[in-house]
Amino acid sequence: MVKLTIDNKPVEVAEGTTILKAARQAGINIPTLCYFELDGMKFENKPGGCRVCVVEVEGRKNLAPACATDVMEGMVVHTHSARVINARKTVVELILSDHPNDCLQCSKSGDCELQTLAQKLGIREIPFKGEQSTYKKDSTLSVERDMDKCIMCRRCETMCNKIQSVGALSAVNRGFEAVVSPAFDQPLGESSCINCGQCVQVCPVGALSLVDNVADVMKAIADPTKTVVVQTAPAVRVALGEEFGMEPGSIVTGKMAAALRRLGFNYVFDTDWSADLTIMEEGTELLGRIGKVLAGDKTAKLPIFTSCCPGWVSFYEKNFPDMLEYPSTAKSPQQMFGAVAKNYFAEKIGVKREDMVVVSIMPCLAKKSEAAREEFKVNGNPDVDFSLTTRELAHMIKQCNLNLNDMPSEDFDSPLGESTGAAVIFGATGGVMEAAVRTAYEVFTKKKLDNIDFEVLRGFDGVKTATVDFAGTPINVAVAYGLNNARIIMEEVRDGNPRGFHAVEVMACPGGCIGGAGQPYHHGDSSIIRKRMEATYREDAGKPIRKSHENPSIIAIYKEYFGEPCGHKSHELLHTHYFDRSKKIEKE
Amino acid sequence: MTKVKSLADLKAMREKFQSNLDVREKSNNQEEMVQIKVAMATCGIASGAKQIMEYMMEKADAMKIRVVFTQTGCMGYCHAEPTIEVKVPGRDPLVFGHVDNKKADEIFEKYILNNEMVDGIIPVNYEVIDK
Amino acid sequence: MATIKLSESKIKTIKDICKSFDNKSGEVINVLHQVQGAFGYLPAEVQEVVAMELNMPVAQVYGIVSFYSFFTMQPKGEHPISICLGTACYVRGAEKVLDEFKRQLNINVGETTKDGKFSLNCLRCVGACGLAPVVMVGDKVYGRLTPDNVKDIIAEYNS
Amino acid sequence: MAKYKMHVLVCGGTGCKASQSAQIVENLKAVLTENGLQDEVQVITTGCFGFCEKGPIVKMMPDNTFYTQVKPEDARTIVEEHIIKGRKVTNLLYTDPENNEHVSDSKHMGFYKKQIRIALRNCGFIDPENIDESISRGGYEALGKCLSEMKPEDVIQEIKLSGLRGRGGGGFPTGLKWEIASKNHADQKYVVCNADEGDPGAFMDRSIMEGDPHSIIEAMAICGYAIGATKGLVYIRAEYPLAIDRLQIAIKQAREYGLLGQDIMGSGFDFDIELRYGAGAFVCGEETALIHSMEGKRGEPTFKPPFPAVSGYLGKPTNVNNVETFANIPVIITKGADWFNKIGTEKSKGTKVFALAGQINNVGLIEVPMGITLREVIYEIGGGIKDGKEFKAVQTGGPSGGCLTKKHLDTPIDYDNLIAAGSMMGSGGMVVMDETSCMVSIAKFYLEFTCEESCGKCTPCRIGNKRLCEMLTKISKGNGTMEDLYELRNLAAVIKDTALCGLGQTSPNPVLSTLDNFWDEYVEHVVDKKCRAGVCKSLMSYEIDQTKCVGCTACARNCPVGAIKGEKKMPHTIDPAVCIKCGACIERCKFGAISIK
Repeated sequence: MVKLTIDNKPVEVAEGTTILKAARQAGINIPTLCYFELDGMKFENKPGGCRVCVVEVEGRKNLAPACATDVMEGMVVHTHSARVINARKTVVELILSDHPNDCLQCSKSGDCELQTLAQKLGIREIPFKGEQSTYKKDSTLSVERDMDKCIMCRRCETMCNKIQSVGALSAVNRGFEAVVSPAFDQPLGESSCINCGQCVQVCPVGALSLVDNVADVMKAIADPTKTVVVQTAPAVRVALGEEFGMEPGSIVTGKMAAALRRLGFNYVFDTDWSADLTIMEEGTELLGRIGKVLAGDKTAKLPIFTSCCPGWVSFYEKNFPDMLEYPSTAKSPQQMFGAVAKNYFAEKIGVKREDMVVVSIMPCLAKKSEAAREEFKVNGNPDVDFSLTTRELAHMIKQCNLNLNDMPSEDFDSPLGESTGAAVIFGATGGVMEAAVRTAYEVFTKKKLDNIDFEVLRGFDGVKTATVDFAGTPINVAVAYGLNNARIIMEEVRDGNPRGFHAVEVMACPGGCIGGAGQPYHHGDSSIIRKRMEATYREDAGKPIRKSHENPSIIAIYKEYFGEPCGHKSHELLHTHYFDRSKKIEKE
Repeated sequence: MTKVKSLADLKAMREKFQSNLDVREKSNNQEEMVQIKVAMATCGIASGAKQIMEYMMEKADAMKIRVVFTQTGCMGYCHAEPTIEVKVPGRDPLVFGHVDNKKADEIFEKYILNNEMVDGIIPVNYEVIDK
Repeated sequence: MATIKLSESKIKTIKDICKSFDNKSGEVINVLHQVQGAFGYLPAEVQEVVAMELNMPVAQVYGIVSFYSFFTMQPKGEHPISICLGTACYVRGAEKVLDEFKRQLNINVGETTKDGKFSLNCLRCVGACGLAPVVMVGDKVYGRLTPDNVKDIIAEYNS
Repeated sequence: MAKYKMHVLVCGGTGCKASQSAQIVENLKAVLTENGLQDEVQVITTGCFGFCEKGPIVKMMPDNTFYTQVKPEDARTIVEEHIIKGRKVTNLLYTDPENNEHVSDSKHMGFYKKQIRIALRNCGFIDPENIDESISRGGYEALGKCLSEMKPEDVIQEIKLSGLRGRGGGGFPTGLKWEIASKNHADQKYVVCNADEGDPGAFMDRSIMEGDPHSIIEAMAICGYAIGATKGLVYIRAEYPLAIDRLQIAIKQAREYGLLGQDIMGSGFDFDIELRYGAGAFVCGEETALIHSMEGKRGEPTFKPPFPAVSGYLGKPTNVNNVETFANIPVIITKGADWFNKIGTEKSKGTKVFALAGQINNVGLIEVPMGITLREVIYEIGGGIKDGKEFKAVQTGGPSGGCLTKKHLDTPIDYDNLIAAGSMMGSGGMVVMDETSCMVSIAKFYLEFTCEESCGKCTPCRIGNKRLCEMLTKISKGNGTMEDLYELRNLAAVIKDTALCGLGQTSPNPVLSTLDNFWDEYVEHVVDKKCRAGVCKSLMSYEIDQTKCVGCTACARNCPVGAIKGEKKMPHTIDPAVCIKCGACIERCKFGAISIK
């Protein structure tokens, strides 16, 4: 242990602690800007670049960055001396001198860390006038970039490279011209970006933001010729409440359904329903492949990778074009829902495909790009018309003068609204695998599963592995979040799958969809993601039915429409195929 | 290729190469050394100045006397070629005429080592070349 | 993602260079030095191939190329003119010489003349401060220059 | 082997090579062969003699004649006159500016009198491409001594006792640095030589590598032995092709002799060296940035600690020293710490190499004992200010340093005194300025450099220096206010206090030191809208003295914008609205009729 004094307070902390953390332990909050950490998720960004967290350490010539300076025995630290405050203010003034003054229109206003900091320091004017950086605005289907606002905190770069290993973004140029950008300042859409949007989730300012589709949805609702159907993803219900001042981890399923109805959606359905459907298809596909491999069929590939996460799907299409037979061909729950809605349900209620608008509420930015994929369109009409994020839904609710807190609790509509606990846990890392095991086990062994809580598949480890005994047949499964973790497993599989995995779940975002880029900003507070996870498993535990194959509405639709999982009809509507989207060199 | 296998090896090597650099090393502190200027104009060369210079260089090496040898142009004593000027630290320069191997030996053994006079000194009535 | 087009021989050159460094991404700066040595500059397609060979994101390669002033994405003129703006040259009037080059060639720093003959660049100290101000045309060094000499230097390469 | 009676040393440093010294060598050899003297006279290309102002230099041995500004066509005269006839070629001799007398021996030249050459001991004396010449000057003996007679801790102790401090800028005690690296245990450690000399106007490291590459190799091996490293890396600027060549040759020769490689001199110690190339980033002189660059990344510095001695190249303990620091090591080992620490001042031992440049008579490379005064350097070694103008300031330490004035002329030069005076030692650039230098422009020059070279990682350097530079531009354009001057000082102080790396922290020094020492000149720019040096174009107007102008029309013909009007043989006038203040007219006027107001 190390003893030191911070602002005249004696503090004792473990060796190797930074001044920043020591101060926080002592209840002193030193402001930061570039610093970002997701505790327990191995995400750390501390380039020591912004210099906002500088403090005075007695006996040192220069001010020290609290985020990057380790404590030392007997250290005497001042976090708010005149020298520190002057330096900190000057540094923020410098940042503001190269930042547009358009807070009123900025999508990040109210959630912006720079704005908060400027307020905290009481900055009222900027003494420095000079050149401002200007860059081309750029947008993919999911992510908007306005680099004029970039403050070079490098969080996005760290996320894109270290955590996701996507490598779309890098710091480029140097000095005043330095900025984070794709290669050759090309549009992000032409880079290796997979639209996971985690760069947006960690951006402290409005430099990176989402493509806002609220107006499109409002327009569809206002159009009397359209039947607007909405589906809500599992992870939304455990996070939406935060936008309305509720405690993280609040479950707002019923209130959300009520709010959606009041917003004017004609049918309020649940993506959880199609998550159960996904388990039926994916589980059956898994058992089928295992059967084929056991029978010596060389064309069948194991392990099967989940394909629910669109960021992950783009990732392997771009990086592992030689391994496209590995992932499950099952569509994601969003797309399964869209396909069922625009075929089965439209037919059922007698609405033409073109007159139905399917809206999804997702914790995700990549879902926007997924919905726009050509293979998910019929004659140019997409199965899912608009994908909104949790944050957009919150804005929409606020825009319409509603307050989620005041909503009664209502149920989803039928028939695409009924779901099980297995579907709920899709929102957390390991959830899809657990749901699949619950079903696959019973289908494979024809026995009832006694304990359906697979604790080993839960929690925040980036990679989890387990062997499940399918009545004598050991099934090896792995769960990963963060695409760099996924990359390591893919490379391992390419090298012969030494650990003999049968099934692998991959989610791009930290902690799974609950940490998705479309969720309320967590500003680096990982306890928020933890609470969302706890809520997820709480919701599962409270459900009367917790296995997908026991969902009566799912049983009914197979009986009525699909016949059997992985059958002809389901292949037509519920399965997809993958494309080689890697970069190619062509000889001229 | 010869490898240096020890410090002794290296020192031996230095010894071996050192003579190559002698000319330069000496030039750095010529005031403290015996300087011998050999007149090497046409007449000097014709009467064997080159050979006498080489002989004296070997002699100096053999006697382990540090000598700076330089060539100069004609000193104006064409009648007495080969001529050399010898400057021993602390003494005035002397010019010797008709130098042959035997005379050279004498200059080294008697004049340079023991400051004994040797025949053949040409009276100092020449102009210093360096001016 | 996009398709990159490049001639077969160029692809081979890049691949050979990368291979000589065992395709290690840590050697990217050495690789870029050699590739630029071979082509004179580092256009986007070339960087793409380097990135692919070294198995690293092209954004990072570009991040490096755009960081170091020695690397350029612009083809240089047949006779690249580099004006030393080191302190010694600066205080001895290098800026005036630079202005004269700009005027005579009608281009700015970093540009190449329309006929591709000359390009103009600044550099910091070639270490010939005794000759300040100094200009390099290709590998040839011109020292103790005044604006009056500029015309003659250009003429030397224009004939 | 032929025994040469005479050696002709020709400077092959970059400066002299630029003035055709290679051609001189070729011509000398040709004329010698013509006269049958090829076995009598040896022509050697050496490293830099230092006296670049008077280059190319040719030195005749053993009679120690020093020829200056030799041209290729002088080769014949040198051979026929000096070598054959023994007559000195007087018009190639250095002329003492004091008394206009020819000086033939460098020892009697003011430029060399006060110098002590330790780091440069072999520069301009040996053929750097021949390891035998290095060995015959005692090369590798210090390494041999370390390996056979000293324990690693003895070596470190000797360096510590010598008081040697890093010559790259910061002045950190070298022995201490080695000790820290030696105490961090790891399976692999690295010795790195920082040869990314980037200060504009500094070229001492280049000269050492070009003139005496073996001393660097030897010192790196000694360091490797002391700290327990078997791998050495030289991070060298790609802009130094000659130095790269010579180092490569030297490394190859050392390997052939077994002085690099495995089991060096039978001691069981292994050491080898690789080269890594810089790519034009000044910030890579900072050791953490340098390490990132060697790893193939953007050369951005990281916060210290951890120091490279703990976690450096590839995360392993790494000791980084600059070229000049290494060049001192072998001498300290052979002659002993006690010999070394008698040179210099109490806290700064030994000598320092400076690149003397600017408005001074003797531009060149000098090595002087610590504690020498600026006056001695500028007037005795440097030969005073060019064209008899008045000394105004001397800038030391490059972009990290500051401008010192007349009042500092008698300050003994060492690390601490320079810092106290608001400048720093830096790597050894020393640029002398006369009254024609505007101090606002000089500060702006350095800030422009810093802005261009800033890595962009931290706010104070990325945006702060940009704003400083913009304020200086505003002032030099005559738009500055007194508030700007105060804000300039505050911002500079905050940058110094908060920037991430040593370069950022020192980057405001040129501004702060000029504000301190030339406050009046700043005020003049702001209040009187005047630039006394006549450098800031916006503050000048050109006028033709009607009484002096004879109407020769030279100015009007040379004006690029046609701003000058007047009849032939009648006094001309300048239209200030059109004039772009390029100065072309002044240079053309033979009658001194045009002046800047």
